[in-house]
Amino acid sequence: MDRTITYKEASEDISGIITKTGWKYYAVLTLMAVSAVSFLFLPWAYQIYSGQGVTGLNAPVFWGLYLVNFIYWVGIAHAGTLISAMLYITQTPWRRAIARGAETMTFFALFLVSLFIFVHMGRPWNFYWTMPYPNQRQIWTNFTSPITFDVFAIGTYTTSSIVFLFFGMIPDLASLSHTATGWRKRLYTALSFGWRGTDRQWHLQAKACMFFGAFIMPLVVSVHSVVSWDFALSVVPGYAKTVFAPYFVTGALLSGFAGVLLMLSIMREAYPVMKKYVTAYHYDKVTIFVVVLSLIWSYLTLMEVVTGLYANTSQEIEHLKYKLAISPFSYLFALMIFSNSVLPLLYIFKKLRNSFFGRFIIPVFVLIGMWLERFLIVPNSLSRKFLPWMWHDYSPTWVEYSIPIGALFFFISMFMVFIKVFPIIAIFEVKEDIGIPMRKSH
Amino acid sequence: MKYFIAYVSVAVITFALGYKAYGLYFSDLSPVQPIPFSHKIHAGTNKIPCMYCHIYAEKSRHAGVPNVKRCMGCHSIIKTDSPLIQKLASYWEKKEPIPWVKVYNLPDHVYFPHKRHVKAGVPCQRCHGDVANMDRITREVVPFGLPYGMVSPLKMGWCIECHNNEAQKYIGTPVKNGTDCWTCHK
Amino acid sequence: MAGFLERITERWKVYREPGFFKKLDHKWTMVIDLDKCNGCGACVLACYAENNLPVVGKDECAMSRAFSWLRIERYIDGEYPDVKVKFIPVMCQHCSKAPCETGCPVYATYHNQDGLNVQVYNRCVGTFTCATYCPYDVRRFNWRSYKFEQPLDHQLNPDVTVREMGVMEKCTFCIQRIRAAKDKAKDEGRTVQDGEVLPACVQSCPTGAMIFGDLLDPNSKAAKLAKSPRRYRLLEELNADPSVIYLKRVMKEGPSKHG
Amino acid sequence: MDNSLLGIFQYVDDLLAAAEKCKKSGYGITIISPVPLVHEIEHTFGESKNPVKYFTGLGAITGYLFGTLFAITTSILYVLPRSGRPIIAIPPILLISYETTILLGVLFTLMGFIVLALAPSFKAKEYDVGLAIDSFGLLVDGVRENKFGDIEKVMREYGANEVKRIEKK
Repeated sequence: MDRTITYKEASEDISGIITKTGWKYYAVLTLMAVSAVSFLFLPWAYQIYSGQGVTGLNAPVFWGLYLVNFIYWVGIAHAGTLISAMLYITQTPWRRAIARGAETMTFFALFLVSLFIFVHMGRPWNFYWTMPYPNQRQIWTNFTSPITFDVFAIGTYTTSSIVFLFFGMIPDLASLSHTATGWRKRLYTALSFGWRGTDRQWHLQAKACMFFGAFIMPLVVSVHSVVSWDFALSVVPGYAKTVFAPYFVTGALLSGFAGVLLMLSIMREAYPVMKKYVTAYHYDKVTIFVVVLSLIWSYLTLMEVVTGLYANTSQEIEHLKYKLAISPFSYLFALMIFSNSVLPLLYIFKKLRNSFFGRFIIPVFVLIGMWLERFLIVPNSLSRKFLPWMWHDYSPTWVEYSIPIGALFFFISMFMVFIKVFPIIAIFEVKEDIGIPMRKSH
Repeated sequence: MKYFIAYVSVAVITFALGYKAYGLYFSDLSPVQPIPFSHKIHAGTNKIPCMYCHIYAEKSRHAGVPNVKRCMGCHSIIKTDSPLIQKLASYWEKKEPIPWVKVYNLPDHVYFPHKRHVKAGVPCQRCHGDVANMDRITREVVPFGLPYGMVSPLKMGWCIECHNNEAQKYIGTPVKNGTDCWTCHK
Repeated sequence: MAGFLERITERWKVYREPGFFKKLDHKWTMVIDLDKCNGCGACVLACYAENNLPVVGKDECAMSRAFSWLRIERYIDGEYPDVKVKFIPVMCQHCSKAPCETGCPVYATYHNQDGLNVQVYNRCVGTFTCATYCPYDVRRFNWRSYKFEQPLDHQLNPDVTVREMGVMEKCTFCIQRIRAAKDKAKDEGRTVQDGEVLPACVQSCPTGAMIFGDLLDPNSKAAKLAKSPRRYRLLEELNADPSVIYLKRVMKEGPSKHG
Repeated sequence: MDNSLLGIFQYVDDLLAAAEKCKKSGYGITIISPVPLVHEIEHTFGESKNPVKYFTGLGAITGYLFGTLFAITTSILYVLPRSGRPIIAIPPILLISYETTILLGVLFTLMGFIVLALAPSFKAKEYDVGLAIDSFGLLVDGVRENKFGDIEKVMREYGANEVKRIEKK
C-alpha cells in the first residue's frame, strides 16, 4: 500500500467512485438491465406460465442447468465471506482493500442463489411451505431432508453475510453522510445508526467483527458441504460420494477467488482510481490462494474418480464411462482439468500474476472450469442411473441457457447499482492500511 | 422513523382487515338458492330430522340433496297454493332437478366421507352450524348483528384439531391414523 | 417431575425407533411372476384409466415424457436368431427404506401405516429431489398443465385428483381402492380380506402375473408366493427394502426356439 | 453546567499524550477518530472490557437450544415417518442446531453492538466533519466553565490544531 496517500485523498477517491458517473456507466447499466429483463425475466415468466415442460429436464434427469447454476453461485458466494471472515480473524493486512468488494459479490451471488431455487422449483409460489413456521395446517418441514438443511444453511448464510457486509459499512456510511447531499445524506445517516467513531465504538466494532468472523468461517465450510449433501445423501452413482463435502467446499473457494480476481480487475479498468488501492501486492496474495486451492481441488477430483473406480460397481463404472469417455463430456472434462488444474499453476510465475493474462484470462477459465465441474456432476450422473431402460441424455433448451445468462446480467446490473450507492472499498480500512499519522515516526 | 412505523402498521392493519373482509363478504358464504328453502321452517319448527332428506349422509361420501320427488312427497299436499311451492312443482313437472347451490365446498384434493363422520356420531351441527335457525344456509356466524366469523373454516388445521382432540368426545380415542395425509387427501 | 421425565423418555424411545410403526396395519405388497408376464401392456393402460394419467401427446412423448406410472422394460439378449426377450414391469417399489422420503423437504412423500410410500400431490412444491433420489426412476412430473378435453373428462376417476402443473406423482398401489376396501371392511366390522383389494394393473393382467396382497397376513396368496425360491427384488443391494417382489423368469439355456 | 471541550489533533501520538494527561486530571475522555485506534489506545490505557461477548455467548447458547428443541418438537408435533428413519433423527438435529447457533449468535452480537455502542449516541451531535475523514478528536467531558482555559492550554501544548467548546442544551 502506498503510504504517501493522505486520508483526505483516500476519502475523496472512494466517494468519487460513488458520485462521479459518466454516460458510459448509464449506457452499460441500461444494456445490462435490458439484457437481464429479456434473458432472465421474460423467459422465466414464460416458464412459470407454461410449466417446467419448456426445459429439457426429463425423467430421470430432473436436476439440470438450474441446479448447476444454483451450486455455482453458492460457490461464488464463498470467497467473499472467507476473505472477510477468515482473514479478519487472522488480521491479514491485504484483505482490507478487497474485502468489501468480495463481500458485495457474496451478497449478490446469494441473491442469485435464491433466484435459482425459485427458477428450479415446479411450484415456486408454494415456496413458503419449505419454511418451518407455525401454520394453520399444523404441518412442519422434514428435518431429514437435505433441502431443509439447505433452507437453514443458506438462510443463515444470507442473513450473516448481509449483517457482516452492512455492519462493516457503518463507519464508512457515517463518514460519507457528512459530505453527501440529498437522498444520499438521508440514507447514509439512517444506515450509520448514529456512528461517531468514538473509541468505545471502535473497540466494540472490532470485537463484534471478530465474533462475526469466528461464526462465519465455520459457516462457509458448512454451507457448501450442506449443498454437497443434496447429492451425497442419495444413492445415485456419481452422487453418493463421501468426498463431496470437501470437494465442493474447495471448488467453491476456487471459483470464488477467481470471481474476486476478475471482479477486481474489471473494477480497476472501469475506475482507474482503484489501481491506487488494489495493487500488484493484492494480486500476489490472492493468486497464491488460487494456486493452493487449485492443487487441493486437483487432488480431490482425482480422488472422486478413483473412489468411483475402486467401488467398481457396474453403475459407477457406467457413470465414469459416460463422464470420461463419451464425446462431448470427455472434452468438457479435459477442459475442466485444463482450466482448473493446469492454468492456475501458471500463477507461480510472478510476472504472470499482474499481467493481463493473469488478471483476466485465467480467472475466466477457472470460472468456466468450475461451472463445468458442477455440470459434469449434476445432470451427467442422472443420465446414467441404475436401470438402463431409463438412461437418458440431457439436452437443455433455450430457456435453460437463457435464464442463467440473464441472471449473470442481472448480477452485473445489481452490482453496478450497488457501487453507486455504497463504497466498494472500505474507506476506514484503507486508511488503516495507509498507517496512522504519528508525529514521531518510528 | 415515526412515520415509517405508522405507514407499516396502517398497511398491516389494512391488509389484515381486507383479508378478513374478503373471506367474509366477498367469498360467497351464503349463496342465494333457486328456491328460498328455509331450514328454519323444516328443521326448526317442524323438526324434520336431517337424514330424512339428506339420505346419503350415512351411506356415502356425499350427504346429497334430496331429489325433487322427496320434496313433492309432502308438498303435493302441503301449502300447494304458495308461489314458491308452485315453482317447485314446475321443476317436478318439467322433470328437472333443482339447481341448488353448494355451500360447503371442499377442494378437489380432499376426501371427506360423510358416512364415517355420521357413523362416528358427530352431530351435523358440529360443522354445519345451527341449521335449524337458518332461513338461508350460511357459513357466517352473526353474533351481535355483525358477521363475525365462519361456522367452519374448512381448513386443514381445523380438521386436524378435531381428529386429534375433539374426536375423543365421540369415539373415545383420537382418530386412528387420523393425521395420515391419505386419510383426507386423494 | 419424575413422572414427567419418565413419560418423556418413554416417548423418546418410541420416536427414536427406526421406522416408528412397530406394527403396520398392513404391508401391501405386489408379487410379479415374470414367467407369466408376456409384456402385453394391459397393466399400463389400466393404470392410465384408473389414475387419471394424462395422455401427453406426440411432441411430449417424443421427448420421452410419457406419463405411465407403470412401465414395461424390455431387455433383449443376444443377436438375431439367438434372441431372448425379457420383460419386467416396473412401478413404484414402495420401499420400506425409501431414498425418496428423506429428500422431500415438505413431507409430500412419506411412509404410512399400510407400509405404503405415499405421495401427497397438493403438498408437493416441485423440488425434484424425490425423483432424483429414486433409484428406480418411477416418479413422473407434471411438466405442463395437461388438459382433459371434452369428452375425455367424463372418464376421470372421481376418487383421484387431477394433478396440477409442477407436481410430482407416482404409482400409489391404487391407494383409493385400498381405502375403499378398508372403508367397506370397517362398515362390516372386519379387517380387509385377501383378494379384496385389486389395483388396476393387477385386475387387468390377462395372465395373472401380478398378485397383490398383504404380506402380514401369512395366508394371503402374495405372502405365500413371496417365499418362492425364484423371488428377488429389484436393486436389492441398495438396501431400500422394496415391497414389490419379482419371481425370476426361468429360461432354457441355449438358443430359443422361436427366434 | 458541565460542558465538553473538543480538541482536534492531526497526529495520534499527540492526541494520546493529551488524553493521558486529561485522564490523569480526572476528566472523562472520548477519542473520536476516522480509523480504529484500538491497539494504540490499549497500549496507552490498558485493555478495556468487551461486553459484546456476553451477547454473543447468550445468542449462541439460545441458538443451539432453539435449533435442537425446534427440530425435535416439530418432528413430534406432526408425526410422519419417512424412510425407516426414527422420528427424532439425531444427525439433522445436530446440523440444524449448528446453523441456528451461528444465526442467533450473529444476530445477538449485532443486537449487542447496537445496544452497547450505537444506541447511546443516537442523539449525540457530530462535532466536526474532519473527524470522519482525516483528523482526530479528543472530547473531554465534565469540564467546569472556569477550567476551560486550563484544558485548552493542555491541548494546545500537545499540538491540537483547534479547540472547540461544545455546550450542552
